[in-house]
Amino acid sequence: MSETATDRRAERIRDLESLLFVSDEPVSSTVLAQALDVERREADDLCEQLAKAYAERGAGIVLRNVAGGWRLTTHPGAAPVIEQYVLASRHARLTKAALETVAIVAYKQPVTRHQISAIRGVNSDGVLRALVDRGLIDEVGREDAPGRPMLYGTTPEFLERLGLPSLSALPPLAPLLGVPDDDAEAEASEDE
Amino acid sequence: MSETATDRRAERIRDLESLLFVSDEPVSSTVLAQALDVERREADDLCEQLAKAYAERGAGIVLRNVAGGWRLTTHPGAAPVIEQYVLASRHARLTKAALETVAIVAYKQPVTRHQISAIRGVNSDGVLRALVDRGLIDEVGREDAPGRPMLYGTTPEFLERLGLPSLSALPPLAPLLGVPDDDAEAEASEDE
Amino acid sequence: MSDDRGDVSMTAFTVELPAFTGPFRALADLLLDHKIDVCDVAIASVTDRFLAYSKDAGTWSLDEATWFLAVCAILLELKVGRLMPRHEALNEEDLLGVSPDLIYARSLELTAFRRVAFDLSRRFEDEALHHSREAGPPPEFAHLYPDVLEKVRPAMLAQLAAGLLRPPPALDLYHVTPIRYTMEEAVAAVMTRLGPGGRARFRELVADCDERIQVVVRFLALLDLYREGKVDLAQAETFGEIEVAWQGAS
Repeated sequence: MSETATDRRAERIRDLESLLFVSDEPVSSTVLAQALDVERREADDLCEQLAKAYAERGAGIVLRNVAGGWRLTTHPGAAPVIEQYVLASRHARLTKAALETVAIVAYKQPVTRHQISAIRGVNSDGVLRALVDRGLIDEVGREDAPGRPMLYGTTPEFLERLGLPSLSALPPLAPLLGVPDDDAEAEASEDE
Repeated sequence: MSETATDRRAERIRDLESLLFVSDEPVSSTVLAQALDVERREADDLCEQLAKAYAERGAGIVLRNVAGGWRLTTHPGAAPVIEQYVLASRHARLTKAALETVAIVAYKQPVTRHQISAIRGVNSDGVLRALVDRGLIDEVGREDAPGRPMLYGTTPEFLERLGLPSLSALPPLAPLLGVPDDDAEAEASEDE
Repeated sequence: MSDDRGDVSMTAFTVELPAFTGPFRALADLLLDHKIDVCDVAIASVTDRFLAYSKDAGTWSLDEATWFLAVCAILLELKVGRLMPRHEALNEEDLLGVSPDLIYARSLELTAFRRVAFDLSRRFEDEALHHSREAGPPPEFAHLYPDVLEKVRPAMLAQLAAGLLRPPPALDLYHVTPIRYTMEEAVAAVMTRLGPGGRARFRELVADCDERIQVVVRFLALLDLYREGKVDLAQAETFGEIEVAWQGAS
């Protein structure tokens, strides 16, 4: 009886850890409670237990309660190693998720948060907020639709950083979509 | 002295965990070794130790060697909770034709579109392009033959999506060929 | 001796195509070896050229004409097999006259790939339960890279956007005019018009066709039925009426 309860608690902590791991923003205890199917208070308890476990074993991950909820981050002691790794990384400094999101906004603007998530197939709220924080995209108005959702577009800074004079200087998408490619166009014009 | 060594190892595991946490792709042991200032072999050892620690405490995070590097992912048992939380499962299922084609590319690479069609007995152009769009296979060069047909191979993402460390970890095809065929035996004995 | 003469003449017969320029015999070898995609070759223009060549040469060798026709027939069959959707049963080795052993080996190979594909699908599914973290370094490290677009090129964004916005590929027939007629339909139409034990002229079998491509598909269906021994074809004179007679079991 008690063993089953312990097992269930262990399983919930496991699920909690997974959930916090994939999240790119603080998760409120309300959301955690809903996802784990527990009371809000228990969600906070579970977080505290997990945070304590990390601290006790001197883990590279720490769990913090910050504004807006619970968030995993790296141990401050590991900062020098992380900084070196991040700076040495040959990859673009934006994550794949961020690059995908900024690409969609660039080509589909003005676009809603919901449209972006639908195109990417994953919730993009956190990534969107990070891009706004970075000044690459911004709120540009509200859609004339029920709920009047916020519309997003790229900023002048985005163009400046890319070295583009205007949005029309973005490479055209049509040839990459494969539909009317160069060959097809050539053939079409021959037919005329 | 011994205590200091243990402390240092614990610190390295902490740094390793932090580093893997911030990375959005598999990290090779070469890169890890450089970041942690250890031998490559020790980097692998540390990863194995961390992976074991996760497994033993039934953590929500697992550490595995996939697509040529070490990568943290969530525990499969937490998948239902995660999938509910992150909107939708990202990857649509592959059709039978797509699976068959990606299998042929995996084992026969580099391979031309035409060779694939010849093995499958049906035109495979559409399915091949869909697999390229999904990032599972890619153009890897051109055959040195008339017409210089495009050659296809699998991508690192393919290995990642399969959770395999490298192509050599694919299950061997030979036993599945069943009936021993004379040519294969002749070739095998020539090799000896 | 006559064989040799045929060879010499066929070597002299050259073609000029986007995919290949040179002796037709060499082209045929490359096609049959799968070194060149049969879909990249316009067989009609090869045929036109052959007729012109034969006329110019002034002499007709039965051997070379037969060889040419046989090769063209095989190429057409291969091409139909490649272009027609859902014609799964086509076995290219049958057409190429390769040994039954090789056909058997080829079918074993495909079976092996199918089994491996099943194994891969299970691995894909198991692996889909693992989720990775895409968020990158936490905001504490944002100061490290003030210009996040430093290594980003516009072309890279275009590629990403295209990958996400591209419509899912439909049935792929990009290299041919859209074919709205299927072999199944055409076979059914031919059989209906013939009826069991019936006879008809080809002209009658295609009387209801609106487009040339529909006639072509129906003709291919007829060839398919002929290959399966279900119909017999007879043509008394060149460009004369083709008589079709049902030979099927029922």
